[in-house]
Amino acid sequence: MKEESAATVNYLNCDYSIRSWLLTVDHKRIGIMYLLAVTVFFLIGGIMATLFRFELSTAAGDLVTAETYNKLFTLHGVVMVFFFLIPSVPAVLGNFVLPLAIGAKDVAFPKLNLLSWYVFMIGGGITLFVALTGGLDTGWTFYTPYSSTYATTDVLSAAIGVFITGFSSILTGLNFLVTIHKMRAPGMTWMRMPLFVWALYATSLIMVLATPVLAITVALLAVERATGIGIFDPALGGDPVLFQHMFWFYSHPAVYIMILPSMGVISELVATFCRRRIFGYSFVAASSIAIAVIGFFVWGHHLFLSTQSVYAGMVFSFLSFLVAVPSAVKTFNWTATMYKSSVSWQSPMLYVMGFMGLFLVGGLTGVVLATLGLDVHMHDTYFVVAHFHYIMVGGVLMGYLGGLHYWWPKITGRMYSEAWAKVSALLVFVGFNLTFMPQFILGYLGMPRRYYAYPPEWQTLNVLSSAGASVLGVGYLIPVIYLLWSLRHGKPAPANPWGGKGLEWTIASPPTPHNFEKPVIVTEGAYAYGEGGHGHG
Amino acid sequence: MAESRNPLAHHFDSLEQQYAAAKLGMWSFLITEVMMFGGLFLGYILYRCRFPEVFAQGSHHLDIKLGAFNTAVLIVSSLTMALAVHAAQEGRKQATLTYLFFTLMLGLTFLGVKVIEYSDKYQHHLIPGARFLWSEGDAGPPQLFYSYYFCMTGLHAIHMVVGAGLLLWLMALTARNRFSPAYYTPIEMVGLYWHFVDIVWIFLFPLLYLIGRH
Amino acid sequence: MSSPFALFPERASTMAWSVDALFLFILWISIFFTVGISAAVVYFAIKYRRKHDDEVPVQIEGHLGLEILWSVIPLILMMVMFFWGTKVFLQLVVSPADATPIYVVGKQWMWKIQHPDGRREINELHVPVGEKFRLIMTSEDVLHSFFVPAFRTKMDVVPGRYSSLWFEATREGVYHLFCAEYCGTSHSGMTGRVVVMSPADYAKWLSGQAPAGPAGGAMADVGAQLFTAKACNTCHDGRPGALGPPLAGTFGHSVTLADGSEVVVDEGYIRESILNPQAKLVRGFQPVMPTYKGQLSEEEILQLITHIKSLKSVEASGEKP
Amino acid sequence: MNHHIVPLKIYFAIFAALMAGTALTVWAAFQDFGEFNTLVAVVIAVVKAALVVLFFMHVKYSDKLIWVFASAGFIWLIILFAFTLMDPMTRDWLPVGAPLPM
Ligand code: HEA
Ligand code: HEA
Ligand code: HEC
Ligand code: CUA
Ligand SMILES: [Cu+2]
Repeated sequence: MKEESAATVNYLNCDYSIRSWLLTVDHKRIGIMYLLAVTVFFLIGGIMATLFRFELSTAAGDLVTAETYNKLFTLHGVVMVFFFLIPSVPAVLGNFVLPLAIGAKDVAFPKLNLLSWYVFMIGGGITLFVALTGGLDTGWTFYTPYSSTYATTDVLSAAIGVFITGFSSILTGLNFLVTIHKMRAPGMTWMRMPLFVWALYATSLIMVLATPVLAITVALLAVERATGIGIFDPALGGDPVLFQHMFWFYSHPAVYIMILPSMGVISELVATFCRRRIFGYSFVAASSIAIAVIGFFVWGHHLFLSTQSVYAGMVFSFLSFLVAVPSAVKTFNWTATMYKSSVSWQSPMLYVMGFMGLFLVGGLTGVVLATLGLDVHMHDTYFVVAHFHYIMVGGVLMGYLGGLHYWWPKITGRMYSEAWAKVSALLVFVGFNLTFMPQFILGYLGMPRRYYAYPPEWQTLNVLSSAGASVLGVGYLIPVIYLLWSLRHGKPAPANPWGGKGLEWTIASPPTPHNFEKPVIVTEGAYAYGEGGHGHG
Repeated sequence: MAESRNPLAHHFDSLEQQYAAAKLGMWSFLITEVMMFGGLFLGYILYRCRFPEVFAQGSHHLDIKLGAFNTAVLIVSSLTMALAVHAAQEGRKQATLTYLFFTLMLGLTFLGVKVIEYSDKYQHHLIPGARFLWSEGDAGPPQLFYSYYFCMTGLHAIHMVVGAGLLLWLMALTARNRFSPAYYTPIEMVGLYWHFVDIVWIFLFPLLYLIGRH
Repeated sequence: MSSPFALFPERASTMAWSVDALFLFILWISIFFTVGISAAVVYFAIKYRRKHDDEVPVQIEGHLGLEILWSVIPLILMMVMFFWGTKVFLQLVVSPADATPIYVVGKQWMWKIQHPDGRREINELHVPVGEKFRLIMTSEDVLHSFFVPAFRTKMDVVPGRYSSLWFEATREGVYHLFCAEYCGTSHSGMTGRVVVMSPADYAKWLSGQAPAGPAGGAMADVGAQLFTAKACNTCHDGRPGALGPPLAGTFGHSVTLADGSEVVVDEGYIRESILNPQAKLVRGFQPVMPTYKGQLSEEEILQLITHIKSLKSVEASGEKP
Repeated sequence: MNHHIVPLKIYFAIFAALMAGTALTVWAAFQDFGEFNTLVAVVIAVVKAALVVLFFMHVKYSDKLIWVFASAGFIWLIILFAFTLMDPMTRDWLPVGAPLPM
């Protein structure tokens, strides 16, 4: 397609008023509004992490008090999970790309989409309000009876904030499900869909099926907190472990809400930057669904030591291993896709390679934790902290950044500085490993998580970790700068800068308000690189 | 007949597609409702297995006649709701309005009875919390029963209130000729919702009111 | 206790090596896959690097045999992990019948340990080497978790329920005891030590012969050490908002009790406060101070009293006694 | 649009069945079926709910996708119940600790 002249009307320049943004029902604009919101939340969460990492660089607690420390990591967890990572890929990239990728004019329910953003902002606002009025010190897991009875912080408002935000997630999931079912362009069959769309479909299933349980769980917590009636209160015969079951029924599948969309992004990037249809397309697609479904049966691996029955522990451990198989399938297929392909070393591909390495470490240490005999020692130590940062920061965030770079020209119509992008990808990779690799060792040595002071012999490793966190922080700061810079000074982006095969690359960058000027008819599968040459390897 | 306003939104190709999307969306939403109430039922089941006698005693303080009456009220309202959809499908505006009105009245009746029941619990100090009084031994587990009783019926009642609002909205739209046999999607969707709320009560009634009566 | 560069904590129980062996097994498998796949990714990225812009590589659809291979091999490996892990787990959680019971109560933010013969310890657990013990644990308030890394064992401590954990120490030494389940402000202060002694030393300790501190220190100094060792300072740290009232400068002054009466702080009152703290409650404080009855010898109580007497508060120094 | 219009007869028949079901469950509550008391009540409720779903909510006349979605909700509910209750139900299979003092 031809490069569009600046005069063309696109979704960004069609109306400049604030009102036109705040009341927009255009999925692309809503995606951008999410982008702004989650970036702010990420910076808030990251600054908290930086603060408590500083605190941890000495063995004795001296920078902040224990109370403050507890509030910092709690809000770090809450903000990063509920307000950054869960909405990041689906609500930012998913919102922008999904309708384009299936040839639709918008999502099925555009007004609901906007409502979902407002719900998100209200929930986020309440949570930040809690941060300003004294904080929250329960840990992001809100375990009772500490949260319901003993905590003196504003658990009630925080629970309400999370409750409200849950609905944003539910609405997004519902919207995507219907969009994928009912809005595909003619010819876009299921087996022709890009893998990102498959991943979003699997994610949406989890959002719809799991999030309501979180909603009712925190609602009950709020009610117990506000009125003093007993729901989980052991003094009345209630069961604190019930709370944990209900919480993890959501929160384990929620970790797949985070990773699946990122895996979808990786599939897109591997295909484009290797110019290759993803090896074993149908297996990669099916594995997304498999992860979503099996992911519902493993939540008890967070309760191995909660005094859950030994039998339940064994069942949950077994199923946790099963859920690793589809992840393995994906990993191997991505690697195989690179074989005899044409690998471009552009920055999104660097993020892909970072993702692969870090996700592997994170996933494999997840398997370590799923092993009953080992979790006894590792549970609630820094080993767990390192595990989930490897997946959530090393995996999901890498995928998110990769995807953001990949679609940035489409979203903004500008190219960013490739050199800086490479520098930041490298910094993030190095800083990340420096931050979290020592934590595996600390964890195995026995350092419990959520500790603001620790025995002095662990200081060296902690200092390394804190140092890494600063490198990491710089690594994240650089993209913020050069991406903003590109808005004004970047080269105008062509319609298809990477040679991608998705429908989104067939239209102008940035797209027009209704996406497709001519009716779309799909005649071939995703990733139709190079005709001929259908060999077997 | 139908007003000039076009019910087809810009991003759909046909009314058929729009209807199918709405229906699937509504069902997805109902799934979330099932899971949300499910979380409540889960705790209820667990505690009921743990304290069967106490839960039976607790349920004996609930008025089975009022409960059965309310069940019947909701079933009738489900019927009138179904009839309202039926009338809308056939484009009979006046009948649609009448049935919606009956549904609304029945819903309000249900809520009225609930108010009577709640205030009775209040007078007998059966509201969990500091005022809770229980003469038959340890007051802990009975409080759990009443906590669940109020949370479950309370969440259900909130759904009824929302439903009543939706019915009013439908009546306003119907009166303004917004619907036709070609487009009555909102009525059908609210219908689905209303029936779902009825189903929840179909489970709540035996579980809360009818334990160990024999 | 361990060197700063250790990769493994000490192995001080019969289970420690079982856990480490399992860990090493999975670790090596993980390293194999991580290194293998990363190497493949980097190798492909270099080898098949795009040479010119309009390059079109051959298209490979997929390969069923490979898909099966790389699902089944990890699955088999993981089943080995599952069975091995479960075996170790059962050994860890099912305590042998001949283990001696020890009762543990967790509360914000201390471990209260009681031996069957009535001896109590706070945040400390003395055990002889080579004997099996079963900890029977519950909590007075929120969730806690009893964690001894050197023993590779841990178990949550839950209010309203007993949980248990067993171990047999194999090496003399002093080991970390942590609370591993987040339990509020001083979660990271809810630590202690497990002292594993030779049977002979243990017998000596049992008969109360073991010296409490460096022998021959001044009474107040020994008392000051005790004040920390017995966790008095976790509540009486003098900061606003602390659980217990500040003790500095109170000696010789009167305090108001919960029922409004006044009492002068003297030796007898302090003694009573330590052994039966609920008898006279200071106004504005919860009755949370644990009794130290049976854990402090008369000598130690005196040492504590001398220490408290020696504390001078800043404001009080100007006042008339 | 041509949607299936359910004959009024069916609506009234279902209504009658639901009312009968309500009477039945109240009657059953006063009978003693031993350990099956709860089961009887739940089965009656499930049948009533199924009638509402199939007829009042038109699932019987809807396409496959709606069937799948409607069932998914209930299947996932059962997953939630089964896998959570598995824990308390199997606590004494191999006790982690002594039983609760209650
Ligand atoms: C995006 C987030 C994410 C993801 C995807 C995962 C994925 C996995 N997680 Fe993780 N996890 C978290 C986020 C995540 N986790 C968080 C936040 C916590 C802590 C919560 C808290 O307490 O605060 C946690 C905690 C946690 C625990 C509890 C630890 C404890 O508290 O004691 C366990 C235990 O089983 C576990 C297991 C797993 C497993 C088995 C996977 C699997 O899905 C991983 C599968 C992937 C692979 C295995 C890699 C690819 C496979 C191959 C290359 C094949 C070769 C492999 C073999 C031969 C084994 N996780
Ligand atoms: C999506 C999730 C996510 C993300 C992205 C992160 C990001 C980071 N996390 Fe965190 N983390 C969690 C989710 C996440 N975390 C969760 C769920 C917990 C558990 C909470 C609980 O126990 O309840 C946790 C807990 C946790 C702990 C354990 C605390 C404890 O148990 O005591 C630690 C310790 O090191 C940590 C560190 C970090 C660091 C260094 C980063 C870094 O990646 C952050 C980097 C980002 C920035 C630094 C901001 C951007 C940069 C700038 C604004 C530039 C300026 C800054 C500098 C120059 C330094 N996190
Ligand atoms: C769990 C917290 C806690 C610990 C540990 C604790 N105390 Fe206390 N202490 C309190 C509280 C609360 C009070 C006030 C209420 C009361 O009298 O019971 C108190 C009161 C006292 C008093 C009376 C104070 C006054 O102003 O009159 C003395 C003396 C005292 N403690 C000494 C000690 C000594 C000595 C130790 C250690 C051997 C100790 N306490 C350990 C919480 C604690
Ligand atoms: Cu006790 Cu943490
Ligand atoms: Cu998990």
